[in-house]
Amino acid sequence: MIKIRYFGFLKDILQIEEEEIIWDKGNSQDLLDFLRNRNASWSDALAEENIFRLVINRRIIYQSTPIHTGDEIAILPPVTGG
Amino acid sequence: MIKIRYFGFLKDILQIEEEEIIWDKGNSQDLLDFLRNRNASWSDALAEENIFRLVINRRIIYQSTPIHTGDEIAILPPVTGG
Amino acid sequence: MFSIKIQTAPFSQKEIKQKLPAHNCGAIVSFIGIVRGFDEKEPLDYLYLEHFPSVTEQEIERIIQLAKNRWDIQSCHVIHRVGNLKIGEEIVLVLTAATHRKAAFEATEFIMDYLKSEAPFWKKEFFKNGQSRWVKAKQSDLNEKGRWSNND
Amino acid sequence: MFSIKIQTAPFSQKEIKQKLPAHNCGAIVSFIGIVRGFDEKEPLDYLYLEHFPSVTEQEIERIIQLAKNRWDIQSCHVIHRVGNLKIGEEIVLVLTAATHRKAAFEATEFIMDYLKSEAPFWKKEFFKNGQSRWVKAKQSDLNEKGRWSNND
Repeated sequence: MIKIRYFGFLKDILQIEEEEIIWDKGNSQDLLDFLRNRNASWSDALAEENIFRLVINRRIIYQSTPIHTGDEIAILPPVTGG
Repeated sequence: MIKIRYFGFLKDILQIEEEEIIWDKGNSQDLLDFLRNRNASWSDALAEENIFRLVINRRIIYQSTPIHTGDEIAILPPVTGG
Repeated sequence: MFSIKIQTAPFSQKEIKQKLPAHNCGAIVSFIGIVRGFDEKEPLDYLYLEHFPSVTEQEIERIIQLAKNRWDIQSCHVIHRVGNLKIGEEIVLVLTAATHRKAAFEATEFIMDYLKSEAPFWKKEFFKNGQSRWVKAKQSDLNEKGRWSNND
Repeated sequence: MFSIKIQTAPFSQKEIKQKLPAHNCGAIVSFIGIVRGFDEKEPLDYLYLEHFPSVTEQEIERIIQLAKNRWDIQSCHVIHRVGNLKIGEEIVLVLTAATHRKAAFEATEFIMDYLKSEAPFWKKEFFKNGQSRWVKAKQSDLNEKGRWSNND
């Protein structure tokens, strides 16, 4: 199992804050592809321009990174702080 | 008569804070030339690079300006505030 | 000295100034960001600020480190508020102390530019008419960050 | 709102912040200059700051006006201390409020650069060994002012 957390408008548009799914192997790009394939609204919500960064186990990743069982992944939309 | 005021290091080097002199006519450049002609230490102290600006009646002047009896002139060395 | 705080409570700048090292710092620059009320046609009631605990602090630490690599700064304090904020309330404080003023100015501006485009905060606007919406990221903020890679 | 104060007493930044207009200003940038103690080999005891009353205020007003012509700033407050100042004491405060942060940052830095090279203040250093001397104007301050005429 892996845990996926959603932030900002993604949480609202997908109507989900976090979920746990079974994940055997694959990297962060595979995970995004898997989520986008759920249906059209997932595919739209997780479009390239709506994703600022992925975070694995509280570490921001800057390139596609392997995901393992037990990992916590967070999907961050573009930030608007300050 | 005109009044001349000295500021910053000019006051110390010339050992004068203010003075009154008789001045019939001439502009600010004439006044500087007159003061520089007093002796070598005045000439050195009032060298071009030691004068930031002249002030006539509390107004900074940016070019040579006529000086009249009753005027207050101030000689400002380069500033070092802030 | 460097500190990062994420909090719901208002901050006092005085409290921060007391933390500053006295040893030979000649310049203190501070930036305070405030909730504006009239950006849109619809009057704003309040802002809600979400963040990603621990990742936020990590990112701000990284941003401060980038600034330290680039300018000779002696201390830097960042406070960012989260939760509900009304119009006129202070959102963010960045305070930088350095020996020389140019370093303090540039580092503070750099930290703000990066904070706006890199730190995981998200604003949601709640309007007086009961509607709400997430704020969209601004291209201008990305541009302002971008200039730090072209300069010098 | 704009204000200029020349005073011997210490200033409180809080006092100034209370003066700021709440109407839609999104950014406040402040600069504080502090007396440094270890610039020279000889340890400093205190600084004496002389100025030219009324001409100083006039010049600072002119500098603020130059900044207002250039940036959209909503308020600006300048306090400059004169008289005897010890190491670690605050000399000058410039505080600028604007709708956007870039204007607030640039206007504050501009005002400081001009203030340092145009306003009639003169510093005299008094050292612990009993000696004293007037501070020489720095070329670097003139350079920093100069960049505002080449930019944009």
